Amino acid sequence: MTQRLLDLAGIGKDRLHLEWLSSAEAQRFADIAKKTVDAVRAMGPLDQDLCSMQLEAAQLTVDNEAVRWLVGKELSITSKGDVYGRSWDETKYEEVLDHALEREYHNNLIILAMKDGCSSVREISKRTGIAVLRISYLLADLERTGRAEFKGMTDSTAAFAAR
Amino acid sequence: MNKNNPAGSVLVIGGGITGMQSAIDLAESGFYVYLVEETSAIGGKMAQLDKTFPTNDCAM
Amino acid sequence: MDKCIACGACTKKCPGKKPDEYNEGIISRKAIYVPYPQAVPLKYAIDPEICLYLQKGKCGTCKKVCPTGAINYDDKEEQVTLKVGSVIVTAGFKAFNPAKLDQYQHGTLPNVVTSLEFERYLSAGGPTAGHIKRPSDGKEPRKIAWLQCVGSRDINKCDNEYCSSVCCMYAIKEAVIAREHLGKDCRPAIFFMDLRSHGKEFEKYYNRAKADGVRFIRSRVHSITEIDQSGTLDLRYVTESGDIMNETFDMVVLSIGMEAPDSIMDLAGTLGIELNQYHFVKTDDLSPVATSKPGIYVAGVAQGCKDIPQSVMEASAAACSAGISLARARGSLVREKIFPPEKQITGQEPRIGVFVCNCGVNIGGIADVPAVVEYAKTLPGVTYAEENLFSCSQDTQDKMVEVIREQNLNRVVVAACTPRTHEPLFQETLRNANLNPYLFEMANIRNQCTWVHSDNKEIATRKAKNLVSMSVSRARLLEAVPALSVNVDKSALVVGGGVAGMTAALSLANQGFPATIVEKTEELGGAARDIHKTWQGQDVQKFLKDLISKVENHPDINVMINAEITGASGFVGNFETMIAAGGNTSIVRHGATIIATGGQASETDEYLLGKNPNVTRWHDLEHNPDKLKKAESVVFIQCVGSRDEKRPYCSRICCTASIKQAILAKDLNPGADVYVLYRDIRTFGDREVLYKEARNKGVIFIRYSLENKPVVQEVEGGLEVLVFDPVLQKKLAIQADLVNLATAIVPHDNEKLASLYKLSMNEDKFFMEAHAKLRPVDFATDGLFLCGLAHYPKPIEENIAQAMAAASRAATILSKPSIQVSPLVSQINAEKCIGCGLCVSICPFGAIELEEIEGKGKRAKNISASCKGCGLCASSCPQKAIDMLHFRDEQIVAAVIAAA
Amino acid sequence: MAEFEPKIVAFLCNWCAYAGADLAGVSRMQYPSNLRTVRVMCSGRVDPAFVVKALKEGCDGVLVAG
Repeated sequence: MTQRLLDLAGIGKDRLHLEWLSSAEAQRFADIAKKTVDAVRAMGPLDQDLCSMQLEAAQLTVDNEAVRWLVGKELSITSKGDVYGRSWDETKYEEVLDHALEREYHNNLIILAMKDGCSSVREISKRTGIAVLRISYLLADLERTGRAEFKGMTDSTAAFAAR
Repeated sequence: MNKNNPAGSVLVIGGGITGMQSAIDLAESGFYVYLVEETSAIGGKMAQLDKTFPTNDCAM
Repeated sequence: MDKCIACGACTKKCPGKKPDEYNEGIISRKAIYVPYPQAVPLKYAIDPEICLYLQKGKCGTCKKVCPTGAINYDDKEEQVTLKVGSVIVTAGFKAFNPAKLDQYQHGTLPNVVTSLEFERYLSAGGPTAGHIKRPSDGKEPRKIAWLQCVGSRDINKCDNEYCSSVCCMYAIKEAVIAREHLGKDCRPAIFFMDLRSHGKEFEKYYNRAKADGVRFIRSRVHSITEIDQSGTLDLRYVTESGDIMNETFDMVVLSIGMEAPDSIMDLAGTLGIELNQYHFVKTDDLSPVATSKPGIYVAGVAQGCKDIPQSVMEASAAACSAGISLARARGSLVREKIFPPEKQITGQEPRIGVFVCNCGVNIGGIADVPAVVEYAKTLPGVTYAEENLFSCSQDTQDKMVEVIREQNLNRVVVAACTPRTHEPLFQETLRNANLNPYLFEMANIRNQCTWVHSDNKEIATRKAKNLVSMSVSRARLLEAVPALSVNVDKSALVVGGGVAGMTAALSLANQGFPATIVEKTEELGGAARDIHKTWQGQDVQKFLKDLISKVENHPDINVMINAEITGASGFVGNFETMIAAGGNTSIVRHGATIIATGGQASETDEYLLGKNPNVTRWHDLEHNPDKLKKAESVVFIQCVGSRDEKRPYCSRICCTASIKQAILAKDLNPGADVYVLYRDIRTFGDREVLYKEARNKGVIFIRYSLENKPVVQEVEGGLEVLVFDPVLQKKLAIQADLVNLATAIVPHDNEKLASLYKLSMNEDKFFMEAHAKLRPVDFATDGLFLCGLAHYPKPIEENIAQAMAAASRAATILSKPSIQVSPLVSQINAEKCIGCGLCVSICPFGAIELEEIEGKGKRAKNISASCKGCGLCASSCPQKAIDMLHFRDEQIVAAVIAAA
Repeated sequence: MAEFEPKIVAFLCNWCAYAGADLAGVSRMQYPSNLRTVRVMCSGRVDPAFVVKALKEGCDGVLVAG
């Protein structure tokens, strides 16, 4: 899930490596260390100021209660079925998780962009790289949940601000 | 040393996996254990094995 | 000896050389040596046979080189007399030396190796660091052959007529692991007579190996010849259909069997215990770990060929027997270690002491230790920093205690080797210096820094500094964690009143721990009621009667029949179980629980069972042997319902039982024809004698395969059994007036019990033990133990041994007034917790439960005794309401920040 | 600047990966020194927040090994 998030944030999932090894596989540990270092070196340094906002948004997403719920419940729901007795297979469940993850991440990114002073959908899109259509769709959602508010029209462009 | 007040200690001859397990169980149950091993280290034949069946985890 | 810190300086310079027994002589070792890097005790020993100084008074370089002056040449052997209450013989075994078998030419052909040598080639710590190379030319072998029964089941070239019972399994393991190392083009083949994968999960392992491309050839190889100078070998063997085959292999592994060790002969003499004809220690089936002399017990392969799980079970059983005979003297010679009072440090400013270790040259030779010490002094919170040559040596430990007191330190960081081995040592030093042991942090600057970056000193030093700063920033936030101990209710509950349950209860009661037996049916005895004789002919019914009478008249055993468990709660040392018996429910408090719910022969509708009176099951014959007397022609069919897709496991006792009855049939009526239709005869260990005896008496063994099973049909005048005989390559029709089926052994329905005690079961519904080899009678959750058929089908002597083992494991808890439990457990912040229960479902150890708090609804509560401190709950809690003591979120994050 | 040296935080499970790393040390296997190990009792202990926090604090990569 975290790797998927790093991709979304444009940081790239290869910056996070997940490995499993037994306590006797010393050689394998050395190879994994080398492989990880080479992979990350190939990606170059993580430019802090370029993606500090993305990282901040990722942090908020990972702390979000709904996302943590979805991850926590995955095992029990895919094995025993949900409260309505429907059974879920893993791929279907992962799709729902990815979708929720993406939405939450983009919401956080938009809020941060607005806090950064952008107000119009076009400015937010330029700052965050998210498609304009997607932003306006999510902004409506954010307004409804009171995390953003419509500030009125300034020369034919709508202005929004984070609450 | 007669039957009704035995010494509270046990001599375990052989420091392989079996000897070690007996020693651990006895020590944990409050008996003093003398573990006697022929060679210069305990571990017995199992220490020479790479992996063990059926789980394939390492013998060491 | 306690000065040696195993740095290895001496062995580098030592000139003496000798074939290394640990590596089966493949490589050589020095005169001063440690058998392997992980040896315990990790101390170097001098081999007097090849040490130049001890032999000719020359050399002595090791004394010059040794940094701690640990070499003492005149350390002579000394006689020590010990007064002990009991003796346990666990002398193990000697691997068979195949030199006698000249047809395999081990020793002359380089590419013929023994299985132990192959183990050394396989292991990462071995001579070739795990890369399998042909001894002749060092190339990687493509085709490897394993030859089974080398030195076992063989009476012409050696006198080991018994089966060593483990070689089939380790051959499969070595083949599978070899394929892992060498990749998919490696072609392993195993030449065997009967494939004996009879233990728990062994059959599945065998099936997986077959599916993974390991070839199994049912034939005994006649001879091996070398066909080219690169060492490739040609094997000559006869297939079952009778044609002679030659096949070339790059390497041949001899699956050598086990023999009694040489030292056993005089050991038995001095101890006065009897050996059997194979020089293993003689025991009888119904007291499997007792030798011929009271007070002396035996366990493991010294008693007979067996695998590691069975040896470990017998080890605990022997410990239990010793425990029973010495119960009165329990705790008399054991010294309790008392620590000085602990100083309270809450609220004090962190005063951190950093001790950087040189570890001789291991760290000091690579990292600039003085620079690391200077750097440590600059870190916030550090009030004292020093360098030591060997921090783990006893004198430095004592010096550290004084420094902690003088400098009034309240946190300690040691930068040295790995906490996995040395953390307890330093924690004890802290306790000696009035500090809580958890105000301590280790920086691993040896195994994970200087040793692995030894080519670049500058980088290693910089990394060492960084690791120290990470540890210091974490140490700053460490807090005292009070020790956690739980008092123990000194009684046990045994579920199941069969032989296993009764033996366990009796073993505990005889050590002074009262036991309650819960039996579902109305009488004790379980499956043993169907057995009349053990495989060595001992009377089981008499044993069962006096076992039942001992249990019923024992003052400390409370038997509850027609009883059912309805509820269970609590944790190790403090269990509470609700039992419904005879209409009323009673609550039993106990410190340990032993599950012995047993098993039974399964029903089947195959082979006309139940439709024809002359088709019986094994225990029907035990009850009325006269059926055998009248029969002129008897057919035994093995593996009925075992080793198939529905039940991919072997029930272990059927081969021995059927062959024993076949012999009885022949004795009662020598003229009768007796047939045994089998898939693999699995008379493992000394039971092989029965198989030979049956063949000598003319019992006819016909092998069938799962694909074309035999067919039993009714014809006038009796039954007819149709079976294809692979040797004659013909279909046979046998007229039989009695067909006996060896049906699979299945566990009773344990579903309810499993959910009550949160126990896991494997897919065949047998209970899953904590670890197949090292904790075969424990459950994953502490305080719960397992024995009998509920674990896996097994003969009666193994049942008894496992029951005593379970009792011994339980005694390790019940013998203590209170037990220390790791205090590194989860801590729940009640304000943040909303009682969602996610942590309860995630926790693998059932160590969190929801507790009703009035006015606030449910809140999570930690059961500290069962909590293993893994932290899954903390990282998955949506409210971040759970934190782990000693591994708090902010402590981990502090280390991460210091790393960046 | 010489070739870029990434800084990587490694969360190693005490029983498996950390023990494997120790054994790599005992066998003197060399591997790049960019890893900074944080020992945890189980890889399950690693909260995704730690991973993001590490990247925010300036690490270039994270390894979680159980």
